Amino acid sequence: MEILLAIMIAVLTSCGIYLILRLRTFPVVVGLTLLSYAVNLFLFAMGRLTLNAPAVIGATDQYTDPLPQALVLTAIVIGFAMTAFLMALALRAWGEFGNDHVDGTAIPGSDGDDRR
Amino acid sequence: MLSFALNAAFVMVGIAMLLGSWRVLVGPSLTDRVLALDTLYINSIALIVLFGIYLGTSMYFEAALLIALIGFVSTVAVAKYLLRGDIIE
Amino acid sequence: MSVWVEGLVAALILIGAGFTLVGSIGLVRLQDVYTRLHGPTKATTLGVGGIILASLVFFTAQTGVLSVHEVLITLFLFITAPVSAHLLAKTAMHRQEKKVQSTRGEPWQQ
Amino acid sequence: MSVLFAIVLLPLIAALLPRLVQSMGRSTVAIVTALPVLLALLLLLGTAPSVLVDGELLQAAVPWLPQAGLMLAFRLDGLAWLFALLILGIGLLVIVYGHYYLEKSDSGGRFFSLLLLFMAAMLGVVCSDNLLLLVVFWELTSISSFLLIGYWSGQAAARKGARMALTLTGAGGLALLAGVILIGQTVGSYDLGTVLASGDLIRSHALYPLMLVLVLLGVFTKSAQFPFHFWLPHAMSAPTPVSAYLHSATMVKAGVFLLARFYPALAGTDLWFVLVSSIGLVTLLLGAWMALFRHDLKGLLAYSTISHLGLITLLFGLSTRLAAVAAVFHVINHATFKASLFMAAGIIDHETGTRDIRKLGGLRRYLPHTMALATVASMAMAGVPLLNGFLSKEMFFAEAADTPLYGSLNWLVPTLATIAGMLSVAYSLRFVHDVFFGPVPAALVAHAPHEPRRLMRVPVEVLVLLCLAVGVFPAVVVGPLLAAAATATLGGELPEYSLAIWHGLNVPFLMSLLALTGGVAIYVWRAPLFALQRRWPRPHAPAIFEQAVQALVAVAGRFVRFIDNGALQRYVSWLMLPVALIMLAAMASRPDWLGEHALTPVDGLSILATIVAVLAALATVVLRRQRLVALLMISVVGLIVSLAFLRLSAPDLALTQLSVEVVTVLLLMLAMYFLPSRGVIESTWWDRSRDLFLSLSIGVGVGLLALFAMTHPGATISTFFIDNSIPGGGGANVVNVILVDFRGFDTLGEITVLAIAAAGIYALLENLGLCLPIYDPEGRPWAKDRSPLVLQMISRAVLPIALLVAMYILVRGHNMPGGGFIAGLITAVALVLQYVASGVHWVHARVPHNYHPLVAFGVLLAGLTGLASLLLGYPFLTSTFEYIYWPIVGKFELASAMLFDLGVYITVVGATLLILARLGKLSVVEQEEGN
Repeated sequence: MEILLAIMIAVLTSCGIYLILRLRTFPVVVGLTLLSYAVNLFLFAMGRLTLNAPAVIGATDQYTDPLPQALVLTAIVIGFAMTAFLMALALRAWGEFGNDHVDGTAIPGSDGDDRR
Repeated sequence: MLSFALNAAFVMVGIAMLLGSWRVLVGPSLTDRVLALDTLYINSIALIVLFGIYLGTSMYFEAALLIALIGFVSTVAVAKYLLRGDIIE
Repeated sequence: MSVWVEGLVAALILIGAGFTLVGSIGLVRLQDVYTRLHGPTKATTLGVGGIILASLVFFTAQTGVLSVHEVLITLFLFITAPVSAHLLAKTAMHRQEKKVQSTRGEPWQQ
Repeated sequence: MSVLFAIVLLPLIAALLPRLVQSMGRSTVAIVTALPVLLALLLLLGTAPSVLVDGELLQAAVPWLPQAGLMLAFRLDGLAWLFALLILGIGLLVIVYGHYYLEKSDSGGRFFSLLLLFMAAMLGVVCSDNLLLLVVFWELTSISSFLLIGYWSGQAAARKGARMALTLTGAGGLALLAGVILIGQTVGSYDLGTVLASGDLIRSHALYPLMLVLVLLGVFTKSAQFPFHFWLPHAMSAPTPVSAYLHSATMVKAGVFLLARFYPALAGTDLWFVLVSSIGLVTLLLGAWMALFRHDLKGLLAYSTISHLGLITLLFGLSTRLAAVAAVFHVINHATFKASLFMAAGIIDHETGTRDIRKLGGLRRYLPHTMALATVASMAMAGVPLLNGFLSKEMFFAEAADTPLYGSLNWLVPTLATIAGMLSVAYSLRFVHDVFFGPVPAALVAHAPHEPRRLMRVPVEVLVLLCLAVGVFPAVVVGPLLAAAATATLGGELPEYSLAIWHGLNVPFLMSLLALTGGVAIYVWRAPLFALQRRWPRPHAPAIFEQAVQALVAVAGRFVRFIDNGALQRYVSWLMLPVALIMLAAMASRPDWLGEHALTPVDGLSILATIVAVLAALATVVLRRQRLVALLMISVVGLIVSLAFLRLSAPDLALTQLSVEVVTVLLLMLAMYFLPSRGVIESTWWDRSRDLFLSLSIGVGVGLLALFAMTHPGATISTFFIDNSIPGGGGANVVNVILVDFRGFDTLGEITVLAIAAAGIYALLENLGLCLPIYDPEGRPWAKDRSPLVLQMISRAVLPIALLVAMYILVRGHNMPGGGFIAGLITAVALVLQYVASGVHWVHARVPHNYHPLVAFGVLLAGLTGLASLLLGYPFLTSTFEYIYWPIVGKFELASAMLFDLGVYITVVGATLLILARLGKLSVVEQEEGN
């Protein structure tokens, strides 16, 4: 299971970073979403893996590490806030510059005409 | 008897999910992908319920319920996006 | 838990999983998006319903109290699945997705 | 000693006042500025008996950054007292003068604020008892003088002059800091007393030359010594009160103050003598020579100041004890006569509108009073007997004549000193004669200047009277002060000297006489000299400086443009590259990334799910240009991740991930509606291979790191949480108890962040005019049916079910998977479904939709829950719980943490809806406006 999770983290990280390095806002936001999946899994993995032992007292006789879970739980929600903020920023840039390039500058003749 | 049924069911649902994923990846049309994604959500519900029976705990059922809700909402939203573009108007 | 209950649960599970699988096979095998809609929306929903029923029987037998979760999930699923299917069909029609010969009618031309 | 702190900090605190009372009229501003200074001056005078008479050393210290050796430590010895008196006394006069000098249109508040800030900084420099503190105040003088020189920021000359002054004095300050740190490291303390007592240790240190040069760089830049002198004339674009204050009496004296301060620690070596005396000598001559040819009144005075500072520097460089006394004496004298001369120049400028000597003349008819004052002050500057300048110049000549150094060239210093004296007499004469005597230029007749307000002349009168008083009764007026200051400078016994006007017919007197007659002669036959000067090939220092600055800016600009070319992609790559390299290095160095920790068993479904997730992630990348497809792909990834959390015993995470998943998808679709829905290919092959390398190496690195961590045993602190979850937090779901109880403070912070993000998004999307696409990406018009009836109806049926589930999950969250975050997201999703199904108007007609207060209330509730425990005497956010019995439901446990969780819930609902509804309303607003 550890190896599977490691592969998943590796692939998600790679894809996330590759997308973050794109030039348009939308892939960057998507990449960030992928990267936050990877980061959340990574943080979660720091608590080691335990099967069928949720950290609910009384449900089982051994418990998984609850602390990384608590950290990741808030990280997921904050990650959503961050994605939303970035998206709002991208929309603002689109509204101001007429293109969705990440540099946020008006580029003559790029795809400002795409604006319908 | 039960464990055999469960294992067989796991295999079947697993194959069903694989087939659904294949449809999501391949398409060809957007509607196909959305439909396949919806199927994946429903298959996940089946999987979680099976998992609950397997472990003998009902702790995971909220997840199934939640998937039912969000599967519906996201399918509706994507469909609305394809139809109208603007999902909240 | 009696053998009968266990047998019932097992049967329901197998039936449910079978329908789920059939639905997904349909999703892959059928020819165009209109026919493909049938697989998941009918077979899979039914299959999941079967599995949930199994769970209902299982946990009710185990604890002796009616397990409410399953009822809720089933209710929810059975309410929403038709709406999803309806909307997806609408989408397919709106987008004029390709159809095979055997799919009849061209509703978007109405 | 609170008096010391009061003296330094009074002007600093008072610096805020003038701006505050700015609206209350100019006089109020001036009075508010003057009063604290007066108070500080009185406090200073109050310490005179102990400091001047008893020779006490007042000290006060408070630790600031004791680890770094920085103390807020002040001392008041004779030297500091003298300078503090100059700063406060002349400062007070300058404030009075400045009040009348400033135009009605000038911002008096800003001016006096800056002036007070500068005054405080200067006081800090002279009173510091800690080397680092001294540097802090030193830089503060540079900054405040920059602001004062650039006070008329509309003028290009003022800006340029200010920049030049800041560049030079700031750079000098850095050198000084380096020198001070070297000294501090050598001595082992930054305490001034310790440093001054360790002179021998410093002088014998191998790095002494470096220390000396660094400190001298600070001194020479500040005191405008050759070759850094050129900033001072350019600083004359400052208002005249500033010139009178900063550029004659105080700031430029900070340099020579430092020479005096470090005299016991650094002086006495050959290197000191050579460096300080030669630079002083060159500056003395150069300044005097240049002053003679200035046509600008203030320019003349500026060069004269440079010359006199050179003189003082030279005296310190001569390294005899008597020379040091003379230097201190000349500091006093120069401050008095030069400040009064600047003020007189300011009056002339004020009344005639010009400072150009060529356009002035015969002003004695219009400004008789000013003429008298300026004449006396100029005579003091020239060194005419019975005035203070004469006395110190006499001492200077005596020292110059006695200099046994420079070997066989021992005639050089006295000769050059005499020549400098002649030049000084000549330019003083020019200042008086060209301005006040001779014919009146026609332009001036029309202008008909008149004497300024009575009070504007008072400061000049006071200073000129001081010149006279010191000149006539030196021993009475200035004797004790000079003795105390010189004692503090030398750090020991004073040499024999006498403050008398007549010492008999000796060499210094002859030199004085020669200087006076020679000066008059130079002035009378100045025409050939002017002609000579015009042909003089001179390197234009400011131009060279400008060129150097421009070259530096160009190089820096090229460098910055190379790094910072505005391309986000490049920044991220630069950020990722080191990460990738570190990852690669780490992978190479640790081959044991698969540890011996037992692996958890694998099942077929997990493998299947991993394959699906990997394929979906790759498909997201490959199909990213079809944006909706990419969106569906990340949904698949999100679903698998949630299932993985479920499989790996983290039901809370699975629930959270699922609900966040759907809101993210909704959010992206809302944005996608406006954004172009198809990407274009524009990266080059090279870009993409670079990105591939970066992402692959980081991805593999992170994966291996995770594997390493998972397969090696690690210590966990969670045992505490598991053990104390029920006894301490009253909940069985440890994850939730951690969130709302053990680490409740973190959670409070996190929901605050969420609230801020939501508010930020709201603000970002305010007034955003976006065009609504009429066609979908394939060019089809949108469907006409807004919201299908079946969707509306079913969604309404779903709402109560979903809300019920949310409540259930919220309430049980303490004991079973769930909690405020998840419940909040579910509620938000259920409500957003109504938006999707029935539209904004329908929802807003039925649901209170002002989400801002909701968010605020949520954060407040969570915070207040914490405060409640504070009120009960427990630490912040301590939770309490009680079991109660509910009919039907059974035994029920109520924890105060649940109230906290309710706050979390409300915040999450509010923030999510605020964000999504805002995005959704973008199009609604557009349509309403469109119709």
